[in-house]
Amino acid sequence: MIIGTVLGGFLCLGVLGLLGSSLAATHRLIYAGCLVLAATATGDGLFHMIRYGQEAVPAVVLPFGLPWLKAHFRLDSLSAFFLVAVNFPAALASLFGIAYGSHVPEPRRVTPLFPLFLFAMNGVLVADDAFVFLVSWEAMSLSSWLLVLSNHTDAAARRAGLVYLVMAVFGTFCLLSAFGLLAGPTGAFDFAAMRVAKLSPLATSLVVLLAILGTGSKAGLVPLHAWLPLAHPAAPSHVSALMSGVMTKVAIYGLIRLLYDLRGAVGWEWGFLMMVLGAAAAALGVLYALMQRDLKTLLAYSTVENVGIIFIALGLAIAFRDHGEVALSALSMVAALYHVVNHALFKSLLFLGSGAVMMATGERDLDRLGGLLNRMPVTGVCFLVGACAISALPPLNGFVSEWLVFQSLFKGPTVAHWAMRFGVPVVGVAMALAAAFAATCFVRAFGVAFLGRPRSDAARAAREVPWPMLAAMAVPAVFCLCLGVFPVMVTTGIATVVEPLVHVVLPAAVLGWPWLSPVSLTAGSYSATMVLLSGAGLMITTLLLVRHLGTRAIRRAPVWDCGHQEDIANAQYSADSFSQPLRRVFGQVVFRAREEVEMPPPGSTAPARFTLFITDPLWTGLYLGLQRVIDAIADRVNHLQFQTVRRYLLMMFLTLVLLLLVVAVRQQ
Amino acid sequence: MTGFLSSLLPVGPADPLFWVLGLPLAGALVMALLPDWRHAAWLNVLVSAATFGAAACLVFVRPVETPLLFIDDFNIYLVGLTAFVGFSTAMFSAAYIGRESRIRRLAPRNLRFYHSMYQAFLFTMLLALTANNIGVLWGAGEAATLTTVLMVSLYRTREAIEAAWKYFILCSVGIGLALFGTVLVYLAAQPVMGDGVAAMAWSQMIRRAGAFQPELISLAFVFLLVGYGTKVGLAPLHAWLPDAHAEGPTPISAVLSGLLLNVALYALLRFKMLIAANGHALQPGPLMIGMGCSSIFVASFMLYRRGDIKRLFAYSSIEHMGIITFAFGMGGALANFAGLLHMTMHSLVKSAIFFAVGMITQATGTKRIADIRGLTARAPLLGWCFVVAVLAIAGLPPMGIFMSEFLVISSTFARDALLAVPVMIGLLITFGALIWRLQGMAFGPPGQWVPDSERTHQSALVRAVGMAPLVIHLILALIAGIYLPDALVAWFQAVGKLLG
Amino acid sequence: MTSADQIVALGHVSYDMAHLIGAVILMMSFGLLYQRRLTAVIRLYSFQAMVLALAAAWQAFVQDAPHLYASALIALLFKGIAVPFALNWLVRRLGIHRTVETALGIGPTMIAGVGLVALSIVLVLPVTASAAAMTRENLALAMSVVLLGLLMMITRRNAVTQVVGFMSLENGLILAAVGARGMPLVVEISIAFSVLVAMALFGIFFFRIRERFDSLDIAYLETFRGERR
Amino acid sequence: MTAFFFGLLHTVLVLAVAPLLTGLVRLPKARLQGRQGAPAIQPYRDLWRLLQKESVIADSASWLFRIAPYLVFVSVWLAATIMPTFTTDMIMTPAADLIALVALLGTARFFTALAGLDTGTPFGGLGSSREMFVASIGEPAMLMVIFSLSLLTHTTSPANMIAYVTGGHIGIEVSAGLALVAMVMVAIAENGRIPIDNPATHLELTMIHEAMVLEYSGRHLALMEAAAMVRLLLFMSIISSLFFPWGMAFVDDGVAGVALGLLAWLAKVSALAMVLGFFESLVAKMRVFRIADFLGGALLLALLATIFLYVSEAV
Repeated sequence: MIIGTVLGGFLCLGVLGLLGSSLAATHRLIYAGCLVLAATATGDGLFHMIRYGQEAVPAVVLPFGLPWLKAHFRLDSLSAFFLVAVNFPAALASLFGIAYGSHVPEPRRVTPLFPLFLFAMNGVLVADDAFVFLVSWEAMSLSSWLLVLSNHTDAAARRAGLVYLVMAVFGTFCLLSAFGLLAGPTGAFDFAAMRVAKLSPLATSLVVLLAILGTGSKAGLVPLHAWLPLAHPAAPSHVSALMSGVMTKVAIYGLIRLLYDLRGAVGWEWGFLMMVLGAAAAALGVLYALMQRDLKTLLAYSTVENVGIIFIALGLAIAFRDHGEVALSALSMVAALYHVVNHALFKSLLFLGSGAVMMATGERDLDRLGGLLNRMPVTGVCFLVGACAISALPPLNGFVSEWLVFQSLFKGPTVAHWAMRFGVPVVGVAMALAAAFAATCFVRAFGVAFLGRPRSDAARAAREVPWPMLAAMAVPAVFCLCLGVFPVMVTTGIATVVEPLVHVVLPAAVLGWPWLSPVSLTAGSYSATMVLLSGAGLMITTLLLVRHLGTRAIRRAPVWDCGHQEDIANAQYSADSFSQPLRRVFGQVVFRAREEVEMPPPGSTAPARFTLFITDPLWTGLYLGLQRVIDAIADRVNHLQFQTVRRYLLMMFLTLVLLLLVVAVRQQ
Repeated sequence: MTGFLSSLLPVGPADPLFWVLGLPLAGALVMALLPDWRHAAWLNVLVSAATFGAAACLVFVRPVETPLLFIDDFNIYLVGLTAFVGFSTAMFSAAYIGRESRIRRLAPRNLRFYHSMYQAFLFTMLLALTANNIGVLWGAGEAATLTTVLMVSLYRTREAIEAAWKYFILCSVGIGLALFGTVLVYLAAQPVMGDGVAAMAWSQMIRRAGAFQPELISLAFVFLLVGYGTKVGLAPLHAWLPDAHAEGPTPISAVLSGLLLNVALYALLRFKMLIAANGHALQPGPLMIGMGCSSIFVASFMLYRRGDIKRLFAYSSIEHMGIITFAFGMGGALANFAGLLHMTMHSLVKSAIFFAVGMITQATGTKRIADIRGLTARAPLLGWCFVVAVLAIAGLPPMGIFMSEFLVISSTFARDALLAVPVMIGLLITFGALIWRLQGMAFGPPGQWVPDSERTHQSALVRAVGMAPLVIHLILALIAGIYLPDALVAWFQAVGKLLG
Repeated sequence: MTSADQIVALGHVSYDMAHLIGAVILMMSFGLLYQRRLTAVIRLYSFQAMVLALAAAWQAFVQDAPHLYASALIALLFKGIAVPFALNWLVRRLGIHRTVETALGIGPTMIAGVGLVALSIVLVLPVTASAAAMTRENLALAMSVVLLGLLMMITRRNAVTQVVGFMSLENGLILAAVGARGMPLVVEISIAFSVLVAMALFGIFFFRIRERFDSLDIAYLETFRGERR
Repeated sequence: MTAFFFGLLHTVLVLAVAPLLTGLVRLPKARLQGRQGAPAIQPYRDLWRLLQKESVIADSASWLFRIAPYLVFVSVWLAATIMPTFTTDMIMTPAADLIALVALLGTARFFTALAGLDTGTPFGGLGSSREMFVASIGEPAMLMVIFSLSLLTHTTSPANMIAYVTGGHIGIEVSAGLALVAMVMVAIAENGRIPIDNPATHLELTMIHEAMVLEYSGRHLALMEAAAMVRLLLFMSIISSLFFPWGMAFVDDGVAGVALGLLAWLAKVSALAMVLGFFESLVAKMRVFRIADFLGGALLLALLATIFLYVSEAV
């Protein structure tokens, strides 16, 4: 089994990194190895999807793990699909790392853990019993936690690590209990047994709730997202790319595995809940992103948004399935998985781009960048493609998946229940807002970072990054275009993955090339290929027209700017000023955003200062609130440490008497 | 010597048990007389190693059971574990004590005393584990208390003396209650088993426990729970534990957490088996679950306010004892297995942590957590071992404790979700505290450090001997998390059945 | 009167005698709770120890178990004579206050004590006499003595009285042990406990505990309780 | 075959008619302001003149600044070709539905805004910031309009919608009315008409769209202007075809029907242009931050439109 050897390889690389990380060459070697292995795994996944289709490779049992259970591994089409979605970006990140890996603050804290991180993620995908699944799951959190702590001298990174690991373990506990319920008191922890397990309705609901909590906390679903914007940016960029673009997908995989494979029938209410949570995540996530000045934090928040979109689609799938609309259910699953692939692609592309920017300028703050497009053309173009894709602009891939999600969302009211009928439009509003905000957010990100005039010397002195990094960004950019232009192939591919989950395959006729018309021929269709072709045609026409009707003369001149002509780069619109209108409208409500302008008295030469305060209500309310409670209790309990021996004896005495009373009462 | 020992011990030299018990006893006597403490330190290592060897033989030749001593599936691996941890701790203490004496914290007289007491302590532990007679079990427990009290007060500082005193008083009362429980058990057994030793031999009682008077053993169990529970350190009986751990020499903290608590719990479980075999008596489950939960919660909140690194991990021991008690309280094949596994893993990992803590405190010259920073940057090997150990104790895979916690929580949740929730909350709170402290100590810019000139210049060999136990323990815990030998699994499952 | 009747009668007599002695010991525990003066407490304790010795001897005679005479002897010599002597010496040597500081008033303490006795009686009621190696009454008495000892430890601030409380608790244990028909190891147990007691006394002397043994030093109490706050 | 021909015709026509329409809008405004006003063909002259001029490009601008106008113009034009105007029998109609149309307009806006930021001038940034702000609420509103229409007609493709509406499947619907109002509001915002924005202004601080294209000149400016004109036409055709589809030709109608549809379309859009002109001279421009309320209103109306469907269904 190829994937097995790949896993072994990752492990060996990790050990090699632990041993030989003192040599500079080792780092490059390890990243190269990761590249090869990840590429192999991608190939294996693709091959499996094409060759086997639905039927799974029989489970492999290895003699470790729980003694009476052993470790089960299995590769079915779902795992194979996620193998591709995980390992392709992983390969890119490794390629990026070959050049970037030695530029992180302390490479020795990063390189050995990188392959282990990949190992853990792949382990989750091929696990076929709860123990292996959770061990890999935890290993994933653990390795990424250490990666977040790789620049451990930064207090913010340490705080991020703490929040991250605690949240991760919270999620693990939720999954643990869910699996416990599925396995039953006898402890049948292998998935095969869980599929046939009989559960009471209450238990089923508990499993679903715990699964949503557990995987949601990993995927960054609001309100469990608080760790994500802290942790993802703290890691080195090629790791952030994996955490944001890939690890969240592993969480999605866990959810699908639990709710669609292990639990066949789930009530539509849960679908509705997921939909609403997803909508909240989508809208809030991108709003947060709009307010950020730190490029990587911005990207992390936009991950929250995209996870929200995926959750919307998954929730719809559940609701449809519960109401017997299997075709629509399949459609929304396809939409969800399509978005999984897309987000994995462009989010890793964007994070790698931010890494390139950091390497070139050492800056993450948008307001200290600017004008990079001229100095870093390739990075700029790739980043632009990524920005367009994530803003769902045709003909790129982001649009296709969002189009599919919208299509299935517009069919939501076919589920004849008032909650769905009135809920779906609201969710629609949220998602539409999210889409529009995303465009604004990335106009802001790209425009401020790459266009205009440089806002700092670092930005002024930026140089293009070495070729492996460029290649690592160019490849996904190309794929963003391909997946956007030939969507039908992708959807047919995904349909085979979805079929065993919803027991219906999208009819091929409806998906006939090149028209992507999922529901029915009349219900609305999209043909990226034709759009692109006619667009190209119109472009040529335009060029010819302009060429023949007009001159081609061009003069370079100082910027006009209505004659103002100030040259200070800081007179440009900054990131904060760009988001000011939206901040005025939404920020003050959602984030209690406060702006303070202090003007120097007339005549003084002191500069005027503008300071912006943004608070995350969920963070201050939920998390800090929890912390306060724990502190209060800890203070109370702490008194126990400072008693006299007599008091301690008293405690013993009371315990004894209490227990004796219990016995006395029981024996009467 | 052999003759002298055989006069003391109820088994013959042909029996490995004879050596398991005899070697430490003889070692205690010899080291009390040995003039130079350096020789004592190494002799300590040798004797412990030999004891471990003898204990290992038990796996192959299982001695015939006598009314006083016996070996069964339950105590065989605990004997092995105790002998092993005793051995590795002896290695660690050889290096540790060396440094301590160089910086004049310990006088040679104390050191001689220390080594002798160390062996005596091991002897009492092993005796308690192999005891068939519940009276002997009790006596060994008391003797263990006395020896450890003496070692806790070794530094003669006011803190040490107060800690020792607190320990002595609380545990003496606990022992008294335990004795009363033991007498009650005898009272219940005597009419069935007839007079004399037979009515105190566990292995014979368990066969006919069904006929015992249920009320009596229920009553007995309460006294035993409070009595031995005090030594286990279950909240609210835990008060002695943190101070005794914190103020004694670090090797003693290691064996306290790693061995003594286990032995006390072992004693409690023996009686739980009796009750389980009886069937009509009150269910010990709820009582143990209650005390387990209270321990978990008290410990988890205490962790947030600890400024002293040794107390921090002492409280984490309380928490883990709580988890184990909870698991046995739940009962059932999975939970019992988990409890037994957790006992083993905890004693391995927690002693490893105390090894690390000992080296850290000696290297930084402080016990205050706030002053310990950036270990991974300053001393990579030690620092990362510490990180791994703490992660293991916090219950993260691939270490063994994850497996046991996995089994406890999942099985509990499947049977009674409401019981699992508080445990999970407690574990989460504990986890937060541990990771918070760990990050502060292991990461960030390096903190204060005793310059090597002031630190003792030990030979590489001694340093290695001091470091080896830590690494070995962690490797064992790692392996156990991934693969458990079949023999161990068989023992666990057999014991689990008896525990009901 | 047939021999069987004699045995039965003897049995009755023996039980009644044992109960009588046990009751006396219990009374003395109450006395200990009631006493306000240190010397009197010590004297009462020595009486209790002597009565315990008597109980042990009686059991030795009834069960004709000679080894119990040994524990009777230990109780008499060590606890009845040596320990009180040592305590008095300590009191003089360390200049300990002669009056007993109580954490809980005498009255409430007595009430609590009665409650404990009631509790132990309730607890042993369901025990059917035939199923135990000891009569319910004896068991109840012993348990009450144990609990009263513990009560004394937690309601007295004075170090010596607390030690006395511990020792009377232990008297209850020995009472139970000797009362148990044919229980082995009783002697060893009493020896073990004597060691504990000796260590306690030694500790008081060694650590110079004048007032209360929940701290070694009043002034120190504030600054140190396990960990700096 | 006819589909291809009509599609081509439509594509050309859109480009040809758009400037005229902009001219038509200006007529009533001039009249109401008491001016003679420029003839309706003036926009053609403007475009021609701009094409002849050389293009001055700020030296701080990147290459994106130069290709943006082409991308913008093409995507708007492409969007326009999707929307059936005089007949639904056009090759491009199945290629994309209304969602794609919105996205194409979004693309145009995306690059316009980037171009505004590229020169690094305060006004450019101001323009793109406000443009994206307007769009962030306008685009969702339009999507919701489409949502409600698709719920009404079970499709998102304009051609099928029109067929459904003219097929007489629905009578006078409350939700359709609400959707229309919302659509009109969105159209005003998207085209930067009064009261959202004033296409004729050159007072910098009040500009939105003009501020973005401030640095453009020559043919690039011409393309940007043309894009704006086509967009205006597009929105007018959307309103006319979706809400007043009468007179439109369908697949099987002959050339006569198409001719009729053509006339109907021209009549409808010029009428709309007149109305817009009158309307613009009646109202005053609103403050930037009031725009949120305006478009939020549109969004709510669109939402109401969907809700009302179930209400009218329930009774």
